[in-house]
Amino acid sequence: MRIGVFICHCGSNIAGTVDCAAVAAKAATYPDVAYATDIMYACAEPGQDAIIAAIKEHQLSGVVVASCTPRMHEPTFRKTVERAGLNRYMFEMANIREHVSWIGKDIEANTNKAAELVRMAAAKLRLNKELKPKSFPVTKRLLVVGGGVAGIQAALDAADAGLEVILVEKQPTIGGKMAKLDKTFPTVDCSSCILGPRMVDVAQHPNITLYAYSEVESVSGYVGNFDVKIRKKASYVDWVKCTGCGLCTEKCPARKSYDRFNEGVGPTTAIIIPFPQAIPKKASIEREHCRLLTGGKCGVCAKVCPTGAINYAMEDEIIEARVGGIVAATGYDLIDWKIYEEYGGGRYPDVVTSLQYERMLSASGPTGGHIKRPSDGVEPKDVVFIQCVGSRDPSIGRPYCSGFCCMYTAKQAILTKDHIPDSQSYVFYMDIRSPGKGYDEFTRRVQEEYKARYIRGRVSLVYPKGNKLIVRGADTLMGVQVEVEADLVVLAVGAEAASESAKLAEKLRISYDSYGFFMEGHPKLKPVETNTAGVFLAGACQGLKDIPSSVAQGSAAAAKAIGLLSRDMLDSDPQIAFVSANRCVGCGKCIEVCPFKAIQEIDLRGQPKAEVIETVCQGCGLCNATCPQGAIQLSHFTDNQILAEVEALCRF
Amino acid sequence: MVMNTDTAQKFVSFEALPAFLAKLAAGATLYAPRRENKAVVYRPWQAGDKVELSLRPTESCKHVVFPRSEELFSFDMGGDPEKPGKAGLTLQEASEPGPAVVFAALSCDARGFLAFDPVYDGCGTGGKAKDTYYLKRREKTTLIVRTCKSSLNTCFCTWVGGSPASSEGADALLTEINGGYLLEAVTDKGASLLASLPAASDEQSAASRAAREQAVQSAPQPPQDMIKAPAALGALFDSAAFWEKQSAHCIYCGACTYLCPTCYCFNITDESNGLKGLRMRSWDNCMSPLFTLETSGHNPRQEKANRLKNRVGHKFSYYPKIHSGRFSCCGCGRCIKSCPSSVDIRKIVLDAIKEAANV
Amino acid sequence: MSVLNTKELRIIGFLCNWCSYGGADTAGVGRFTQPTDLRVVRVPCSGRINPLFILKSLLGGADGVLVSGCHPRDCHYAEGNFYARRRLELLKGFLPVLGIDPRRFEYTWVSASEGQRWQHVVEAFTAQIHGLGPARGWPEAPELEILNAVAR
Amino acid sequence: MSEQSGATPQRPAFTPGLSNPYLPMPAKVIEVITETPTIKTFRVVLQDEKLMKEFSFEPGQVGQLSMFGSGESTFVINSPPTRMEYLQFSVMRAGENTTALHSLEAGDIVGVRAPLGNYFPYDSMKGKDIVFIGGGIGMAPLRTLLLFMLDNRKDYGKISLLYGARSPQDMAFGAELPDWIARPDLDCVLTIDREAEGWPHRVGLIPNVLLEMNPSPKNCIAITCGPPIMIKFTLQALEKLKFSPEQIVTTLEKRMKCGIGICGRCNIGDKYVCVDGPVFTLAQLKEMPNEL
Amino acid sequence: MSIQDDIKAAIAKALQDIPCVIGWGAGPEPLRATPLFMRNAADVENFTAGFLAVNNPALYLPSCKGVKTALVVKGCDARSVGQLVAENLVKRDELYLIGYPCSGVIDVDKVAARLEGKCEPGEVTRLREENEDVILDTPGGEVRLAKKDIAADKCARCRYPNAESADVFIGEKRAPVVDQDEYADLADFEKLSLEERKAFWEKELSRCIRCYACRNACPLCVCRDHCVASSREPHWLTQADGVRDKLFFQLIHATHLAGRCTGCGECERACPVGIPVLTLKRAFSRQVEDMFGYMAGIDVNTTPPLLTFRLEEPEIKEREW
Repeated sequence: MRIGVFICHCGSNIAGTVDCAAVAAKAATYPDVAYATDIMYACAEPGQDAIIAAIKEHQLSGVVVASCTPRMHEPTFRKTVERAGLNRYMFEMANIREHVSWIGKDIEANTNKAAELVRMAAAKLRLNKELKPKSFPVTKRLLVVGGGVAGIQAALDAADAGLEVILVEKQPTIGGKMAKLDKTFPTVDCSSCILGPRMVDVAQHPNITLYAYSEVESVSGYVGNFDVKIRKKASYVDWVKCTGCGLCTEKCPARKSYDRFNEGVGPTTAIIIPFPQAIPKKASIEREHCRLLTGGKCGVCAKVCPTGAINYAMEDEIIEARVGGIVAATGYDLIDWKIYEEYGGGRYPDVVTSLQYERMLSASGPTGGHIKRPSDGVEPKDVVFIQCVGSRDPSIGRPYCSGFCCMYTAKQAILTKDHIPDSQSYVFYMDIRSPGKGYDEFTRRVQEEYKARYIRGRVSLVYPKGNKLIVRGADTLMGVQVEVEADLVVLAVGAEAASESAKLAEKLRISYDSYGFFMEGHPKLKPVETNTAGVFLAGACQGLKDIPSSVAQGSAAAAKAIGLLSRDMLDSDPQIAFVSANRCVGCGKCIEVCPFKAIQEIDLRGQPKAEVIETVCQGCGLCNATCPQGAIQLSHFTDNQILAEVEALCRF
Repeated sequence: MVMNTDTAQKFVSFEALPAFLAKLAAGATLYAPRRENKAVVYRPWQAGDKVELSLRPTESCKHVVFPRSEELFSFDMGGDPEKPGKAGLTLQEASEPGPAVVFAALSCDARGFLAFDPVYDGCGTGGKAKDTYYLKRREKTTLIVRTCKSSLNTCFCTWVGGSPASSEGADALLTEINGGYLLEAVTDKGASLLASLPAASDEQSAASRAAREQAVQSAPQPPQDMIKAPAALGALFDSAAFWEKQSAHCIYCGACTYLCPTCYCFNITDESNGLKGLRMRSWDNCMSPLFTLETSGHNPRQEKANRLKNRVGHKFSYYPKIHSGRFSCCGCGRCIKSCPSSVDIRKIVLDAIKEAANV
Repeated sequence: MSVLNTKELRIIGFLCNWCSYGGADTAGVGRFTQPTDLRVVRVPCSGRINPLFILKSLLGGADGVLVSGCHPRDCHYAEGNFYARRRLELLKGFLPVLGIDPRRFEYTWVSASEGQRWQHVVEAFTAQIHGLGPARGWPEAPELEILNAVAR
Repeated sequence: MSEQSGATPQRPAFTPGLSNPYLPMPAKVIEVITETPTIKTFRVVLQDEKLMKEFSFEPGQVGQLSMFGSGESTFVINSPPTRMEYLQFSVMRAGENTTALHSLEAGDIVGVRAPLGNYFPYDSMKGKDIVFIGGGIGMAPLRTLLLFMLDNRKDYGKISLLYGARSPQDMAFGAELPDWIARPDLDCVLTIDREAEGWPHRVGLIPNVLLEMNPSPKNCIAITCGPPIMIKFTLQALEKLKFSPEQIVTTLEKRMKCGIGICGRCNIGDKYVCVDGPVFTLAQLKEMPNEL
Repeated sequence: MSIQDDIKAAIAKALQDIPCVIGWGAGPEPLRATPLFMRNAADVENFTAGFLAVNNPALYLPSCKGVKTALVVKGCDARSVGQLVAENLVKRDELYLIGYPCSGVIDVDKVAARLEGKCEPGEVTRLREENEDVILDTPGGEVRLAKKDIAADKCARCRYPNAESADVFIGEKRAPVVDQDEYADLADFEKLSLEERKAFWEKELSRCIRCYACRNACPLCVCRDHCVASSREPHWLTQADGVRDKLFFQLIHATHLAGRCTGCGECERACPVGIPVLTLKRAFSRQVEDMFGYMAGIDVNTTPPLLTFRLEEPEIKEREW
């Protein structure tokens, strides 16, 4: 083999703390290295051209580039060597930036370490084999998980592009958090008026299959062909028969049920249609509230249902589907604000969350759009908004800014004035964060035009006094303690990833951060991709964002999915396991552990042998580490290749 | 070179033995049987070491002349500054072995070397390709064997032309007598080693003679028809049933071959690190299926029955055919004694003779 | 090499590509300074790591071996790290049988987002190995000496 | 073996270049020819010019080709002794070492231990008709004798070659085939197992084509080499054609290490293929234990 | 009739439907039996069970695959069979197990120790069993030894003397030994310091001749013909005679046996040079039992612990760094 080694300066990123020329000189002495040089920017066009020229001039049969992390530019350089006529797998990278130059300033140690990493890479490369991908057909169907505005957008865009889309929504209706909002900032236009038609589009789109009140049970398979099981939860109502007339909800005697859609602002019935514009507009019974399902006596809804849609014996149903790609758009939840004792820890009925307040403002909400104190139904005059409840608070492990609270608080203050012209709003805030288009103007308007009093400071205590709530806090601008007598306190509760996002991430085999937000492929360059091919992200599940950003990301995820699924065939990654049949004893241990069921037992001249199903294998190498005789090896990461790297360190 | 034995009888008392050993160890690597855990092995002797003479050694001393692994040569493919990654080739033969003495080996061990000698002397190529590694070591090794006082159940040296008091293949013979050991040189090499010792008295010589006779007396009687073994094994070559039955309990480990004083097969492998490395040889064994596995996947001796057949056949048929009837077996019985599943090569040979007679 | 022989020890890290290698990258991007001893072998998954790689390293002259994978439940391949956890835990408990200080081997979980945690892991492990000092080697057949570029 | 057949392989003709028979002679690869997807031919020249000049061997003898660090494998020297500009080895990629050998490029250094083993009894074949029957990589040992005989053409009677491979792509020595076909003094028949587009020659398994060719056993020697299954049926065909065991010569392949009759693995009974072979007549093989 | 005769009757009966029954027969010398492959009545006559029935017949099962085979098994042998079945390496319905109550088997090395100064075990010309003793004829006269003093270590702590999984059981079941700690055999070794342990292995392994009897005697070592010990792909080991390679092979064996070893001890017994290789496997077994509550070869329906996992591993104290 004739190896070429290229030590990248990355400007001064590497060259600043690594003597690249010295590393190249050292590399020239390594086995099979026929050419070694340092290079200013290996990834830039002149750098890539230089690599190609060197491959041709020196008849190189393998290339090592020592530069940044392979997670960044390995694909780039693989294409480079391919352009020079080499197989793309005759290439190795040594990470001398993230793992060397950026983490220490000792030039001698860094130079030595870089040279050793290059030696490891070259030692491995000597055992690399040319690998060729296999192509396999793609299922042109997209799964969108989550029917909030981001998921709706992704589903519609993909469906409009001709893809079949399966949209799975946990709740009985799509719409997500946006459907709960009364108005949206900064235009103060009606949330359901803009979202409603999009929801209807989903219901009517011939390419979209909607599974509401359903959850993703399991995902197997891989990009191009995921096999998904969807659990359609028992609604106890046959939705084929249900016309959404609502008679059952009127007659249901269990009237003290928690109203999830309305955030518990007032009770509801056990059989519900979440809200008038719900999609699908179908009734469903919440089991824990239903008298028949819990106590065995009732059956009113069944009696009144004109179509006989009620079915108390209904069970969860598992639907299986094969899809080529998946968009996760599972949104967010509010944090549990009741941990804050200073706000009463949930004991004061007139301390409400911002989302509850949205429902109180909404004309279709339980109060019919009239703002009433939950405790006595009286219209409040002094309303205090407390910002950053659970945002930017390292003490509860939520150091981040939720991003949209400043804006919706401003909107709610405006709406408060609109609803109750003689009211006064007070806003306790830390900073006003309003960097969007028209956003800062909006927060000024609420103060200047709507006369909301903005107080920069934290609230230290809320306590009841008579039928008022005393809000005590600091005005840090004035440097004084303030106390406000409030009729209603609205908490701008911070958001976190949806409660079950981690579980979904595990099913999708994607990463998530410590708050449960899904990890994008690259924070800058791959904001909607994940590290699992074929899985894309949209909306707040990736990180908190407001409606326009969620919609944009929904479209972006759809665009990525459309790009992927526009192809008839995909190339499988050839870095997969292979069996040396004459060494395999057919013990089946690899089959037992393979997470992908990618290994099957075959009969070879009467002997049982393992065989890798090439398009199913994902290249984890668990089988390789399990096979006692090493008969199954992971291409590109064979035992000998890893041993060569170990020896390259231990023998020196 | 065999010399007149009568003139070279020496005596070393039990007390004087350590001093004698120290003298031997001063001029060469001295190997002597040593007790280690449950085994008795030939190890380089150091002052203070007890020589284990009450138990017979578990292993043979063949590793003294045929190390379990040894370098044949080393190579270096680097060195050309113009073409650093790959350039020339420098081969360096392994360094010369130093002198060695084996003290108190079994008499059968020495006879084992007689099976090695013609093969390593290049008989296969008509003497043209000699195994210099073995020959040099053999030449530099002086072998002192001991008379066996008794026989074990597994001993059968007398079946294959040996005897408990044989000095064939050795340079000197050690016999325990009252108060110490009588040492008798067989070759000049042996004699020079014993030179410093006091001559044995006639009484001591007689005692030694008596001890040797006693040992020969107590040795097992050889069966009548061992001479038929080569033909019998040849006749049974295609008798799969016979070999399957004989090998049924064999677990085809290499214990028998590695303990065997006459097994000389080896493997050659390369090890390298980057541009440098070595070609080495290491013991190999015909009971391993890999021994004859061809690159194509074909294996002429895929079944253990075939491998056992080859092992027994080699010792009692093929080898004698090439080497004037001499068995490639010294009857030490280690293969039987240490076989984890108690395969008994004597039984196989006798069964074969019996079976062939019936055919 | 010469100077570093005295100030660095031989520490080998086996990192899964998806989480820990990414975490080490994140640490680099964040310029979180780390000791220079560690050399990383990138593998797809901690499940790929045969415990024998670690034993081979420790017998072959490594002073310390660090394995890091995705946190349990976060494996890119769903299950690899669960298997790794069992195997590596057993291995760690086994090392004392060989007379190898078990602190020469550690395994941990670092996600791709945990750059700071990676920095901490490297610092702590390197300090631990320096605390233990160079490992005592295991004798090899003398003829293999030529394979060592540097006599240890 | 009857005197009359004359097909008695010689005793070993080991002529080591050095006193240590395990020490290979360094040699430089001067040319690499990709014959088929799995077969490459290497032409090597001993680095020591004097050794190269003095080097002699007989057709059919083998050599151990070393890739330092990987190991040695045995291959026949398939260039004839009449053409000593280089020594030629053809290597089918199958195991670890042959895979390593396939990575060799011109200019690389290898080790050669040669010549080893016996050779084709070409003297006793003088004046006779010769039929070569080669299958796949089995053509390599035949090539050396074929070229040797063509270079000494007057010594032999009619020379025929039947060379078969699975497909046109698997046919080694492609560059030489046109010449062989064109030669008036060689009757060259090529065949492939199954019909392939553009293939102008025969189609059919070697034993069948051999029967069609119907060579006369009279004063004729058949020399065959190829994969075991082909050999098995070719021998049957030759017997059907009334070739006696003495008239059939083949060359064997075994796992070998030392190449000088010591290491013990290539034996068939008391015969060591590395020194007593690799060339045997069928008559000899019939005398030996059946352990191929 | 003695148990021995009853077993013979059971073997004879088994041979009516099954071509081969594996048990034990007379060995090359009085202290050793040898595995016996019985195919007919004459073979059965050579059968012997009892104190000399040392070899583990489960060893031969993988090579009997596809052919119904009967085994006479001790409790420990049955565990090996159980593990092979659990791992689907042999099919239970291809097996017929004849069990009997085992009261321990001989350890010839212990006999050697008892005979020290008198003779070698290889000089014993006859062995007779008499209740709990054996009487040996030696060149120096009769020597009487208590069986318990010369029984294998594993017998002193045998919890499964009865081959519970046998298809037919001959004789009265014995009570298992419960008073000795299951891992008492590790106690002495564990008193050593880390330095001493390293020195211990260096010394012991230096004696290894790489014959791989340990491997080939192991009923659960299933790669045999394809063992990585001598492969180049993968190339874990050199063939050199050094402690590092030799120990590494033992580590390969031990790691491959982790969670699978039933502690039958055949590896150590087979070692011709007396290297205590079982210690390595026992150390793994103890950890496996502590960590996963798993003892190999007991329950054929449980997946061996290294081929499965739990989401939460209560016994694994993952280190937080």
